[in-house]
Amino acid sequence: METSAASRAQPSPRETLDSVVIRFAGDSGDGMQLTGSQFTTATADAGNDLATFPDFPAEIRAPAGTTYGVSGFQIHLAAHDIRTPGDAPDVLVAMNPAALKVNTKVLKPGGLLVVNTGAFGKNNLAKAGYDVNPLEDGSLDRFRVLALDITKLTLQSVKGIGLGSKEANRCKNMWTLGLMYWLFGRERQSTIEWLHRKFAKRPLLAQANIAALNAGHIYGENAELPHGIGAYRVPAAKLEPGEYRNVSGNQATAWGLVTGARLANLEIMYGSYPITPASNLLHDLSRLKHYGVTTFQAEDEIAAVAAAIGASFGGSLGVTGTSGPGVALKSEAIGLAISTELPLIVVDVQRGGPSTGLPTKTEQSDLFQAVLGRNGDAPLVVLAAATPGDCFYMAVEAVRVAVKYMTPVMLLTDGYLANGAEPWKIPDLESFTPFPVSFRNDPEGFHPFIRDKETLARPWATPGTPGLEHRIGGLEKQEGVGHISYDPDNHHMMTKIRAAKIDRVAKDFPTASVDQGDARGDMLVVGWGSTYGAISQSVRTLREQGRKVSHLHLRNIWPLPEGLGELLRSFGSVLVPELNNGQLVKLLRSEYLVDAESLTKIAGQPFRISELVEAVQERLNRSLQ
Amino acid sequence: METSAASRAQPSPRETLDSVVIRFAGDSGDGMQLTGSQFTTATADAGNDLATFPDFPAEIRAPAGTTYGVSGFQIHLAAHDIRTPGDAPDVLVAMNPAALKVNTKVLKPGGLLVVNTGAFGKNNLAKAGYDVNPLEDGSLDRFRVLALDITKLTLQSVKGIGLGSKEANRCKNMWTLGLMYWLFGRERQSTIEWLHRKFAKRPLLAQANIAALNAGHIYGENAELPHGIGAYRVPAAKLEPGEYRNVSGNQATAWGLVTGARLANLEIMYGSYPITPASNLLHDLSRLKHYGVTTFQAEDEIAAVAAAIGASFGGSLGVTGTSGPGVALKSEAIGLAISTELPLIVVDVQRGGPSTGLPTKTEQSDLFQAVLGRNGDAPLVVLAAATPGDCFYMAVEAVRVAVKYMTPVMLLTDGYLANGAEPWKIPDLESFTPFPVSFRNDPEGFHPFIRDKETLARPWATPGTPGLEHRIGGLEKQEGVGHISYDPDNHHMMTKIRAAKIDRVAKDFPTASVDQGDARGDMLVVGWGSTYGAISQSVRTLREQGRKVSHLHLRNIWPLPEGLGELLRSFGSVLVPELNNGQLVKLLRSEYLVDAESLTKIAGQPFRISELVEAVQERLNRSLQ
Amino acid sequence: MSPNPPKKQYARKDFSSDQEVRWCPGCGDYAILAAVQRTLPSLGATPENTVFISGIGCSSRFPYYMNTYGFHTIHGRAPAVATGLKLANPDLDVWVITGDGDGLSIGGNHLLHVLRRNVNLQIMLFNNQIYGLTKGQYSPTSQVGKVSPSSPLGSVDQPVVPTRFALGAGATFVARSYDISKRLPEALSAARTHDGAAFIEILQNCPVFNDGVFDLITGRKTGPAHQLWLAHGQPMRFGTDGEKGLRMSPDSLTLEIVTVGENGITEDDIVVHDETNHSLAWMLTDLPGVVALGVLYREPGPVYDESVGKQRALAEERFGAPDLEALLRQGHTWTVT
Amino acid sequence: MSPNPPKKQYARKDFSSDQEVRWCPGCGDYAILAAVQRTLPSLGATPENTVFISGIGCSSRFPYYMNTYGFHTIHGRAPAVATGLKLANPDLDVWVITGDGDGLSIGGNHLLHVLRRNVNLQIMLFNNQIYGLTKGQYSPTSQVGKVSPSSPLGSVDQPVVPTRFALGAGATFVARSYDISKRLPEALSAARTHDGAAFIEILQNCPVFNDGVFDLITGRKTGPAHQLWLAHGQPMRFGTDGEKGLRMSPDSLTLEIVTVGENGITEDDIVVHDETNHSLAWMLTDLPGVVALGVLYREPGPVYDESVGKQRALAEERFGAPDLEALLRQGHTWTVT
Ligand SMILES: Cc1ncc(C[n+]2csc(CCOP(=O)(O)OP(=O)(O)O)c2C)c(N)n1
Ligand SMILES: Cc1ncc(C[n+]2csc(CCOP(=O)(O)OP(=O)(O)O)c2C)c(N)n1
Ligand code: SF4
Ligand code: SF4
Ligand SMILES: [Mg+2]
Ligand SMILES: [Mg+2]
Repeated sequence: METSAASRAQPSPRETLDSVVIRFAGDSGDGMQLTGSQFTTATADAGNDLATFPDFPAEIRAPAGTTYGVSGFQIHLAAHDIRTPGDAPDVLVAMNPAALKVNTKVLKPGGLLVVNTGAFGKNNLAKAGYDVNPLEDGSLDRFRVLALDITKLTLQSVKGIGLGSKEANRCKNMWTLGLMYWLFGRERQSTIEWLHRKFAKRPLLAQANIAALNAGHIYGENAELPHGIGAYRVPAAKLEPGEYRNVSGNQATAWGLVTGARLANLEIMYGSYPITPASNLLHDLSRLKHYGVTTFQAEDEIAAVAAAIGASFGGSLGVTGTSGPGVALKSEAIGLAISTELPLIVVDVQRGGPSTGLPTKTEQSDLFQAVLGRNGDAPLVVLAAATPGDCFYMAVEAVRVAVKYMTPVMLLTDGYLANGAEPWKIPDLESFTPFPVSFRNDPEGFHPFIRDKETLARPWATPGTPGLEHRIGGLEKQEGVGHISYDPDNHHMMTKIRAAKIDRVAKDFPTASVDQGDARGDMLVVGWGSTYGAISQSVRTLREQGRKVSHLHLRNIWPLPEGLGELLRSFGSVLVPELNNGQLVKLLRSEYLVDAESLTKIAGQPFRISELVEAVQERLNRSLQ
Repeated sequence: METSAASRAQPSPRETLDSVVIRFAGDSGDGMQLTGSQFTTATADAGNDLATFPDFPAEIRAPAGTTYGVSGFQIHLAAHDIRTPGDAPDVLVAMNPAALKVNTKVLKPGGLLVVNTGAFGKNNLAKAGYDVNPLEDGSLDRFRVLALDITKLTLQSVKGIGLGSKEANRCKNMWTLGLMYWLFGRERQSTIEWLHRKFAKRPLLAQANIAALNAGHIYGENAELPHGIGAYRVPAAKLEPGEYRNVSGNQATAWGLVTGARLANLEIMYGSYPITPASNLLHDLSRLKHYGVTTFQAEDEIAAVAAAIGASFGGSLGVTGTSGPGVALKSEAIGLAISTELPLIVVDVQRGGPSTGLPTKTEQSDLFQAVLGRNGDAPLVVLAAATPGDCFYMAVEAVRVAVKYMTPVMLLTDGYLANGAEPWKIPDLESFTPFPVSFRNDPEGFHPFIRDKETLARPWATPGTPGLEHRIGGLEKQEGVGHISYDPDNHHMMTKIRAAKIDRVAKDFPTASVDQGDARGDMLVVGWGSTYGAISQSVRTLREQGRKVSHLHLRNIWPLPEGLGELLRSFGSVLVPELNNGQLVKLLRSEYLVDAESLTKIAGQPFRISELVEAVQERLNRSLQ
Repeated sequence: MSPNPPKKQYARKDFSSDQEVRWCPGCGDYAILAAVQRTLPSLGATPENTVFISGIGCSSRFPYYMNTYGFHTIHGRAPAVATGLKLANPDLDVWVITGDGDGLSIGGNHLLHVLRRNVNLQIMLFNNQIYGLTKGQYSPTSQVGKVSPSSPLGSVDQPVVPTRFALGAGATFVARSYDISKRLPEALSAARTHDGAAFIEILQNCPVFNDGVFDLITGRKTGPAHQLWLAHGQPMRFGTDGEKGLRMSPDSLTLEIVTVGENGITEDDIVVHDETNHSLAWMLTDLPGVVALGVLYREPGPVYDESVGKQRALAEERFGAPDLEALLRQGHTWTVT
Repeated sequence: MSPNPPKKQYARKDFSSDQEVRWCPGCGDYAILAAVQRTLPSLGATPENTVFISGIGCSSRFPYYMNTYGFHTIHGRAPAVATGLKLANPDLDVWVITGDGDGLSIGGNHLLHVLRRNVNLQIMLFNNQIYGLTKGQYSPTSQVGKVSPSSPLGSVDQPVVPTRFALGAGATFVARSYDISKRLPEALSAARTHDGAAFIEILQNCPVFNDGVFDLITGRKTGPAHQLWLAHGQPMRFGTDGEKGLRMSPDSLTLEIVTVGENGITEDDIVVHDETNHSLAWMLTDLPGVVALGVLYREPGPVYDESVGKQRALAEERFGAPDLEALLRQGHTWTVT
């Protein structure tokens, strides 16, 4: 924990911390995700800046007590603004041996370890692969251990309410939450209200969970905590004033699509086939039917995108969401949308590949597929969101570009953004300028491929409009009239026009500029997508160390923003950290002939700030020698 | 026609030509493809070097007499070695107005035009879009026109044999062929034998066609040909001695696969779904069952590649062939083969894109898709054939690499190679070193992902082998044992290993070297695939003009051959002509940071030599200023 | 108001586009095209509200020749594209044109699901038992033994029976006709008036790659003896003089061909067609010696696009008017000052 | 000779892999796995010649738990992968494991074609009427109205009936059973002994996302009244005391539930099961009030992989031994000296 100089003087009553990283870990059945999100809410109410990262097991319900059944939730809260869920936790709550086993390697030396001894029976120890009880063999000496029989304490706290032992046992997480609330001085109120809502139909459960919550809190107040373990306070951060909420990337994407469609004055037809980690998009949108959203759970990804294309032909905004393997299946149909020049949005919530890969882990390895993965010369627009909240803005932008240029747009997010939540300043919807679509309805001189001079977009003429009857398809079309054309020169021209139309979108994007630091220096760190937080935090650290390092984060992957080449050349070196084996870096090298270096991490996990800081330092030092 | 200095002196009896380009054009029903291939055979027998290019209508059977129903066949024959079917024809045979309409723009001024006036009735003229008969309005004055009523002459020639008028009429093409044989001094014998074989069951037809053939020939001998039109001779070319045949790219690919499988001591399971221009591969292989080939016409491309993967799992060589749209559909499954590290060959006979595009036209626009078009970091080997005959060698190479490294290999050809035929020196099969596969059968210490130190290939252990029972799949695997692994570091390592295995293949390829010219100079022209002939011919021309230009042709697209970077840097400039909007050029730029320039032609047609020569001259002159 | 108000009465030419028809001479597709162009006006269709959506194949060139809205999509995906279009605009009159390869080979899955969902479309499957556009390979409906470029020794694949597949998929309307049949328009109008997915198999001759496979059925001479025209509520009679009929043998549950008047068989022995009888339709899909034509099965069920619409309406009335501001604030929010 | 010669007699453990089974506690998949591991030895199967090929889904994790060869492929494609494997090595005993989503949603087309081709495989479709692995969205077999994360107001899709789909596809063997049934092994061995594609629908409970959908059928108390166990040549009797049976009403061609002994109904009125009767099987796919279990249809037909093999043999005898030199010289060649 970063202890602020100020507070170091006198430890009690509450030691002040600038920031702390806490991880709740337990069995899938222990309700760690709920515990985490409740702690998040209370922390938000306390005015801290925060970032969270849930970490589910790959199996739906892995057998209890196993290491691969461990479910974790990490929260980073601070008195200043932060960008990531943090690297190594300062505090670890381990509800069973498996949770301890999986997480001890990451807990900081000297970190606080809260364990439920009640779950450390032979059986669980064995399942976790412990021969001897780690609480007894001194292997945890490097931590400050708070070992409590939370199970027993919980059962006592709910005794008399008349729950079955199974249900009583389930209150463990609330007891623990109560204790953590006391340790970090959070308010219980919001959780108590939430419990009343959640168990409105089962008041006994509400009562019991609240009793456990309070019991845990009281335990903290009264119990003699071992030396070195006290209560803490993390002062409120100075955040931009405004109304805030927590938002996950998928939620933000769904809301951004709906907002974009509203600005375009269109309805949405979302065609999708469930796939981790994109399924929530389908779930969220299926609850927004009254916002002009139709969701279609298709038989497969091909049908999903095909239906979206059919809907766009019909005058709705066709959207399809999936993950890498689904995009692969859609690629032929995406080519049809490119050839027929219909608006279409493809959301790719990236996950670990190749093939089925690591479905529940995050990765950025679909960039090549997004930009180049189709038969023929088939250019489209590719955008990438940088944070969970940014998914909202990028989704709106995707809609704007798709309808203005009559083109498919691929929006890249990933599992980390999709599931990770961050406090998000609710945007002022008034501040968005609407971009209502005007469908063609005048038959006078109409041809389906006569283009707008400025955007090169063709007219959007939808079935049902008298006098505009026309046919489109995937065969090459004669520029203008749009009839099938086998003419060699026409094909050459059309290919160039399709490319030119996409290039032109760059003029519609903000020109390239650094997100942090100066426009020239020793090193430019170029990132895209979910690495934003880690890169910006580490560049900040590096600059505090006096390094001439800047951070540029690309939201427009294709076409690349104007002025990017000059910027890259204004730095001694360019480093491109990616959660893949080096993809954006190849585009930058080929476009600008700059010797950009790749930094890869393909571990299904975000970069740690320390990793990035060290990587940059090491390179800068090298270049100094 | 290039008239050799020697022969210019006295025109008759036969004027000697170094080379001539002839195009036969007529209605789909006129049998122009047969006529062309017969002329090709006779020309091969005459010892000329030659190259041919058929040019079918997009429709199966377009209505007779229409311009889009015109079928053409171009042959380039010479007394020296040549590489392309030639640019503009010197001689055009037009069997009807539509054929004339479509081809007059390409015929060289002063060229010889043979027209069948019998087909120039009102009706046909109208269908071809002629208001006035071009034979009468002087619009053809720039050509040497030989206008004959071939229809009438043919009917006379077969009178008495007792054919129906329809069948008699069908002999037109043989009459014309006879005349062309006389004009260019070819022997009729091989065609006569062929007619006997073809119509073995219908002797009357054989007799009639032969009569027509002879009549055409006799007509040439006796008739008073208009001034300026005489007989020619094209002396034999000095070709490498050996046994030759004509071969098309698809044929050569099929034979190469069979030969490769034989060298690997494997059977082939070819799974495919028909698609132009790849269907012939399926057709050819389905006739080779007795060569250990099983063909499976699947329900779609996904099933085709999936079946091929299943067959490879079972110990056969799984092969699948298709064109661009099919590759798009296969991309998810190709990822599975990459992840499970099974041998697989994917043949992509490229055609015009995007989407359905121009199915019957050639293009090179699937290179990006081949190298980068999959979800996740999914590297494989990509090879490209340079000529129809080269398809044989590249197919053998594809088999060798796939089984040695346990990896999918993508073999790129295109519609031009697939259908174009060239004289091909039949290879000496003894000269190929066999590479028999040794399947794993020793259970001792077996694990499915323990790798060969040198190649990084995993063992090939097939169902049916006692003691080697194991499971594979698309989820990430633990290096060595191959169990499902969600371990972050393992995934990072496996991703790096998959990439390293493919990179390593480069050591197994010949290092980069120029195909023509010096290893340094003013400009290196880098090509790949079917542009070989055009580039090499034009570079030869340029070098004859004293230009310091060299030609390098890539057969190994991924990984790129070693030493390529140095070579590129040894030239003042690098030009990359491609039949796409610039794809290989981007790979070269990003890999080697050389400012390679792109020259694109996306017209569904091969480069003309003159185009390339001018493009290079223009650039070199520019750089001189 | 729109510049050219929809005409009261349309004629065939109003449905014919200016594009030159490019099928092979003698192709059965010409007759089907003519039938559709002739029939649509009589059904009160309008060019602007009619859409033809096809995949890839000779048959799938169809939309180019109709002066309506049209979409020549990609191979096998037309049913999915059409589903999306109907969800975007249920008022359109949407026809799917597909072939035995497009609809039953690469597109089989989409056909299955569009039929089970019962999307309100007309689906015309041109069955020529061959891949025409790719020059004659055998198709999933080709008979065993079919010699083709990809089956030089004859196909060994068991063919799929399109109408049987459709019933198995849960189709609510299944009909069969053939390219040059005078009665094709009947089938078209029956399909159009059906609420839900109407599947019509149309036997179509491909003179170039599969000439005459249906001659026995469609031939002027042989036809009457091989065509059983179904009429709801009518006994199943056929034959040159209508002398033949189908009798049910209840134990073997099969329909056998009998001759009325011969060995004691009377009109009463002949099965009466009931379009709503699922099991009867199943037996009619593949009869020995005779082909059932007309409507095999028709039993309206819930229509997908309607149900989706109803559910949206329900959501609107249950959750009220859309309010983006509220949406972004649902759940827990807090204010930083 | 191979280091460990195949054992004479195998036991259940020989078919169990060392991998920890990772389905949710209480998942019906456990029972199916146990049944397969118990049954295979008794059928004379050997681990080395047995292959399990699956797609993606909870059910598709199955191969990892079998100590045989196994391939966990990609979503929906297992039937195609299995077809290729059988073509490469027809001697293998290949089982396809799929789910209602894997086999009938994304994989419907491959299932159609593997069934119509009649490839010699056993296909076990685990039908839990839900997408388990992706956390509970409704599937193509979910009942209308199913509330799920992707259908908050209830699904409006008409479900497909797997056995009906299979018959429509031309399947030669169609059976139905359920996860915890004692008689599941019967179905497995019947499937294995069938030459050709044997399709088994296995009703499977997903306690986490679709708990109890089959309780009425599989429940100890309610079961007997809702399970009709079919036996070839036996009357279709069921019920707690076998008092009920199915009677055919010939005109409506439907099977109605009757009680033997009540109002004059005798054993003779009860339909006798005939596995080879296609129309009867069709009626049995979806009965009101009772579920037909066991073998609905079994009628061997030409087997795809065998026919392919025969044709290759034919080619070999007709065209003789392979001769690459000759192949490269077929047609016209010439010599340059
Ligand atoms: C993805 C893809 N695969 C294959 C093809 C090639 N292809 C075009 S049409 C066709 C089959 C056509 O048969 P059918 O649907 O029966 O139509 P028909 O031509 O007989 O009318 C095939 C295989 C394609 N265009 N796209
Ligand atoms: C191409 C692709 N699309 C989607 C998915 C996500 N996915 C995995 S399993 C599954 C459905 C599983 O349902 P089912 O086949 O019924 O199996 P169950 O889990 O119910 O046993 C889906 C949609 C995927 N893995 N790959
Ligand atoms: S190939 Fe056959 S189906 Fe296609 S257009 Fe020609 S005749 Fe018709
Ligand atoms: S989610 Fe359902 S089907 Fe999947 S393992 Fe769990 S209980 Fe079984
Ligand atoms: Mg067809
Ligand atoms: Mg399921």
